Amino acid sequence: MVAGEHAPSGGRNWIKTVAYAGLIILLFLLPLFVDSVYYLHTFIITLIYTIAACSLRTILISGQLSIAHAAFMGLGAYVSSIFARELNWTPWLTIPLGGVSAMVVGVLAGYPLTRVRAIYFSMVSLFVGLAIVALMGVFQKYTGGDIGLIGIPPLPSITIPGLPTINFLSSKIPYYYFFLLLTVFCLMILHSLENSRIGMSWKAIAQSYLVASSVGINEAGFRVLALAVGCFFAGIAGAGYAHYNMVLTRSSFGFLSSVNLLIYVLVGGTGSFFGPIIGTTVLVIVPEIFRWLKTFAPFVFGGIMLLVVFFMPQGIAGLFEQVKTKFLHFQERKKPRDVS
Amino acid sequence: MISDVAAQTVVNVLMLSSIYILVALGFALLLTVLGILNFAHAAIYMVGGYICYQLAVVVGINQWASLLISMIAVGLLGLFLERVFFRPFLKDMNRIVVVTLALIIILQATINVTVGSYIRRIPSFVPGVLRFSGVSVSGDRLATFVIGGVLLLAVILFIRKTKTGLQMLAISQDSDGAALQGIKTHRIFAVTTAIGCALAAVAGSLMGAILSLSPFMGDIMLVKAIEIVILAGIGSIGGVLIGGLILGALDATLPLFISGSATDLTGLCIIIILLLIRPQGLFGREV
Amino acid sequence: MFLETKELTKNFGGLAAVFQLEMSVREGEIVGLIGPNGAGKTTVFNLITGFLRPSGGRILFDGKDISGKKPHLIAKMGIGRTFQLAYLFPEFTVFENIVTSFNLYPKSSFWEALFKTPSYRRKELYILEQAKEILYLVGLEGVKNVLGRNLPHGYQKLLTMARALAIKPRILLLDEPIAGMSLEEINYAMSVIEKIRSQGVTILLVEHNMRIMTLCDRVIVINFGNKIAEGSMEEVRQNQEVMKAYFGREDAA
Amino acid sequence: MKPRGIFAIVVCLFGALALLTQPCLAGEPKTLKVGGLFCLTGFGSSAETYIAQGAKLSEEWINEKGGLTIKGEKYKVELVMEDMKGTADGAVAAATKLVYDHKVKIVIGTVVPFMVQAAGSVLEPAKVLRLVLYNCGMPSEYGPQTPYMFLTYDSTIEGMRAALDYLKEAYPKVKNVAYIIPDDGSVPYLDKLFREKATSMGYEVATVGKWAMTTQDFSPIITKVLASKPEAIAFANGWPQATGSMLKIIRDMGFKGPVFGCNYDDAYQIMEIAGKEASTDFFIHQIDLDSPDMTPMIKEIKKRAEAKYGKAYGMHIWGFNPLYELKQVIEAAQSTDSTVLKDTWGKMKTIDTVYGPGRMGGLKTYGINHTVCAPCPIVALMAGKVKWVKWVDVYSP
Repeated sequence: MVAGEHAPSGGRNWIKTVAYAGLIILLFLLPLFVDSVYYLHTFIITLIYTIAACSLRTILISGQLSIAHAAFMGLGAYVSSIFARELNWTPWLTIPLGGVSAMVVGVLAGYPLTRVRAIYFSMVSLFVGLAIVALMGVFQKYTGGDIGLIGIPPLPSITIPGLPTINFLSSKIPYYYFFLLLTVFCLMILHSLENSRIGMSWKAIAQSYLVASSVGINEAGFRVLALAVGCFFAGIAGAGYAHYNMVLTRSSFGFLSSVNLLIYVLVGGTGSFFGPIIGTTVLVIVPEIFRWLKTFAPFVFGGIMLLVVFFMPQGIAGLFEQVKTKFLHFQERKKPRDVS
Repeated sequence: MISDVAAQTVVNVLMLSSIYILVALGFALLLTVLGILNFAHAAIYMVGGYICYQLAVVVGINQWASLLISMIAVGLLGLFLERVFFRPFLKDMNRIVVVTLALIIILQATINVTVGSYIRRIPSFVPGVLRFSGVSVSGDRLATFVIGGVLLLAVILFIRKTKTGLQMLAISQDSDGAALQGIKTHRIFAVTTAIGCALAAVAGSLMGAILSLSPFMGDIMLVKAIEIVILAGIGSIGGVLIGGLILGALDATLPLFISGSATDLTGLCIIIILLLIRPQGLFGREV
Repeated sequence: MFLETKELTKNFGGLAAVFQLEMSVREGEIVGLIGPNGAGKTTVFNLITGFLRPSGGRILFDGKDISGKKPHLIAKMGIGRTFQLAYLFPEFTVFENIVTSFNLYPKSSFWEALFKTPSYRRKELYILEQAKEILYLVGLEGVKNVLGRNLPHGYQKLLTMARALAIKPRILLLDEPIAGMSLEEINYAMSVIEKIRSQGVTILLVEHNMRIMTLCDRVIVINFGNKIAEGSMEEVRQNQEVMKAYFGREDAA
Repeated sequence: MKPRGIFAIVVCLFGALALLTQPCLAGEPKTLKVGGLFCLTGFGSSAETYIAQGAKLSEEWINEKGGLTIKGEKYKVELVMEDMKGTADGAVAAATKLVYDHKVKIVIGTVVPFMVQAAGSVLEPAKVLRLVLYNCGMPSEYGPQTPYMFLTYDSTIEGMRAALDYLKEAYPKVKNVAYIIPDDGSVPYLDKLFREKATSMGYEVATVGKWAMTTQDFSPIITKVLASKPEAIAFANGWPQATGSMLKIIRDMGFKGPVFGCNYDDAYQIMEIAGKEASTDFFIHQIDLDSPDMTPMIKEIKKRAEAKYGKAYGMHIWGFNPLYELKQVIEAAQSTDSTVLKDTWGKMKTIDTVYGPGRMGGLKTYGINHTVCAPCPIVALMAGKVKWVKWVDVYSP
């Protein structure tokens, strides 16, 4: 047993593992059932934003509600595409580079940001995000400014001896598998971190930074670590997005986009690791289904948000917990009370 | 003519600051008393502008009267919003964020569907331009300057001098304590939201005359309002004056020296540095 | 001297909360720090544990100057503390509260935690053992899986003590450990404090409830941030200055 | 009633509304699907809603005339519109939906430059014929690398040329011009083109004022521009909010000289935003729907728009134009294959537009001759009235 994994009993864990494996296998088989390239595109976008939303939650569980996350995503995207475009580096190298650069900026911004907490942190982070986006506008020679950057190279084809060459330009299926693998990889790391001593320290800081530092948790250090991890994966997601979308505009990473990411996390539920995954899936895919509503389509997005707020206080992921508790209560009530 | 430019810039700073102050005032009020970041302020501001436009241009009644009606209508909308959307979630920061953001989306879409997104402008409230020795101010801006100043003063006096205002102040300091003292917090919250929304309607109507009306007119103003309130310090209404002046000064003078996107960056960097020196804002309480 | 303050001063905007305080604690003893409301007791605690920066003077722990260090570094040196209000991690269970507090011994690196290496698992197992021991020590094993926020007040206070023990402190600073407890709970808490001391932990405590002073080897009385008396409980009780501080009259009994 | 209850009722109402308005999926056997990419919500929707309406009118017009005849077979045109939601991501999603879900091979639409680029990143590799309404002259946006893109009407660069020609004619005393442009990445290209044209005509460029995209109040930038003492002021690509606001501030600050816009923009809207007092000595690339000097086609569209939407806007005409051109191209090529259409159109020397006869050009300016250069209408705002000026013949070599 490891810290953070005490509560559930052994049998449940086994069922959980099978469920996860089944879900992942289902996701791997998905392209067989979906022949619409457009829906595949939507799934790919969902995967990318899932990475970003989960990494945002990593920052969130350390008590830092950042409104700059899309900007860090954009940072990774632009760094990766600029290196790939101008210096002809391979995207396999520039995608991690995009992550690292977002992480470096996250750490540089993070140290001064540890001076502020709670809502003040959110507000200063908002300005940091805006400043990063403004920076993209200043270096428009490389970023293309608001008009956007095009000519970003796609992922290069992979040749594995004995297997047919995987060409990323041929269809969206290789991209889907690439992003599925990337998402599973990133989420595994984030999950592992959250369920370790580090994750517990993050949650401890969020609950009471005073108590946390009284037991020797380095508040500033762990907060910057959370930012570093979160920004790294945001950068990775952004860089992957750049090489998939092959066009970038800085308006995709502004205030409203950061807020959107936050909505994904909050609607999904902050209490569970799966919250942002569910939130992103619902909020990306459902509005796409209702695309035909045209000008009425925003009501769907807004409606989902209100539904969640009114009926699911812990987000969509919290709904399962809610149902479970209600069910348990029901069972308990049915049981005859002990007479003692 | 450097002196002309300088004089005009001073006027620009004052006028822009008064615009910002007017927009941020209602936002600051809600943040102070209810303790919520009402992102929907931007959308309410837009709705206020549209109501004023519909009354003044489509229905064709007196402009100042339509401004007044818009104020009242949006104030009532505020009562509704407070009752249905804010009150159940006041203690839950995360849910209030989602609710107010959802309201933006829904209000924007409502205006887009009903009125359409054609860009409009409310005719000038005060037509004409005031000119003196190379400096000029349009009547609308002057009116905004006066109205903004009067409203700021009125809000401060209201809070300091009236019973309701003092109760607001008490709630802003300690809402649970105030409730224990027998203050009907929900009534105060409702009144505050109504006033905040009415202020947004005034701002929206005047901006509809100075700039233009579109369903998305609030998006950038929202960021400006947040900047001002944070600079001023959460919980300080008087600080909005200084916050607005600083932001107005930055936005009105930087474009003279730096061009294009770099102005944004410079302004933001200055604000970030100010906030890192004083995280609680210039007039905020100690963190 | 084990822990001592030299001319320790803290000003809050011109107002001195602590003024040139000289006090010392020897290894192994239980010292009570008392004084009327607003005398600056909690400020002294916050200064020692690094939550406040002293305006002047020095704090020496085991011969090393620790004044102005960050709280987590001071915790690392072996100074544990509890808070006046029962601060805890409300969303963690009692057991998790204690497990989380094991941050210093043994320490795991980022990569160990990420990959859950065998050494990390070994350390975690060791921590679980230790945490269980602490649970038994303070007698919280019965409420092990209760969330912190659902815990009754008396248990919360005990939990804060248990948590402070997790950093393997050499000295424990207890801020009003029995405030708000029932008589039964007080007796139990005092027995726990005795047990902790018997394990060789020095204790410095602040308390209004004089009942606990029977535990103390020595009492230090401060008022307006300055020491006015020191000695055994009986000695202090006779002190005129103390009478004056507490009751405002010299002839009060 | 509890807030939850009220909210539940509202949700139910919307749900019912959504179900009622669901479009019926009718599939006629012989239809040519044409995609339409417009912003119906979000940034740009203020103009593009009306452009989309214009495109809808053109669809109806073609079908009323009996559709398209290709190799003896009659085709009806079906316009499938997707909302770009005012973002680049939305443009990519909408384009992907059109190409892979609706399987269209021809797309009309995209106006805002960044969405032109974003949609192009999907449409070009899929070899989809793209009829774009506007661009700002960036080489990355439009050039040899975008063989399937056609610019259906005069854009910023043509508008700028026409406007400077007209300036020379109407205000011969003007010696220097200031240029105001959004700092959106297009500055280096447009600035260069403007300087070239202006200096070749003997003008001096007083200053180039760049404004950040987040600008709310234009007073500072106008103060700066006016300090350089220009005799005329030009706006590059902009939108009515910006153009109208700037015109108002320029007049408020006492500038008396001519002011003009280079892009196709709604003069009525600009006048509404600038106010009647400020709307003087201003001219822009636009038609005047009330003028008798309009082409028969414009008059026809005006009638149709008024019948269907109550009021006609210049944007309706603009949105009508692409399908009008496409009809001719398809009939000339006798095919619906995008590559054949592209080759045929590329070889055409002239094409009729709703604005009058158009010539194909742009090889020298953009590197590809896919630009339809049609007569450029100029409308002036004089003393608070919209005044028709004239058609200026403009050609991008």
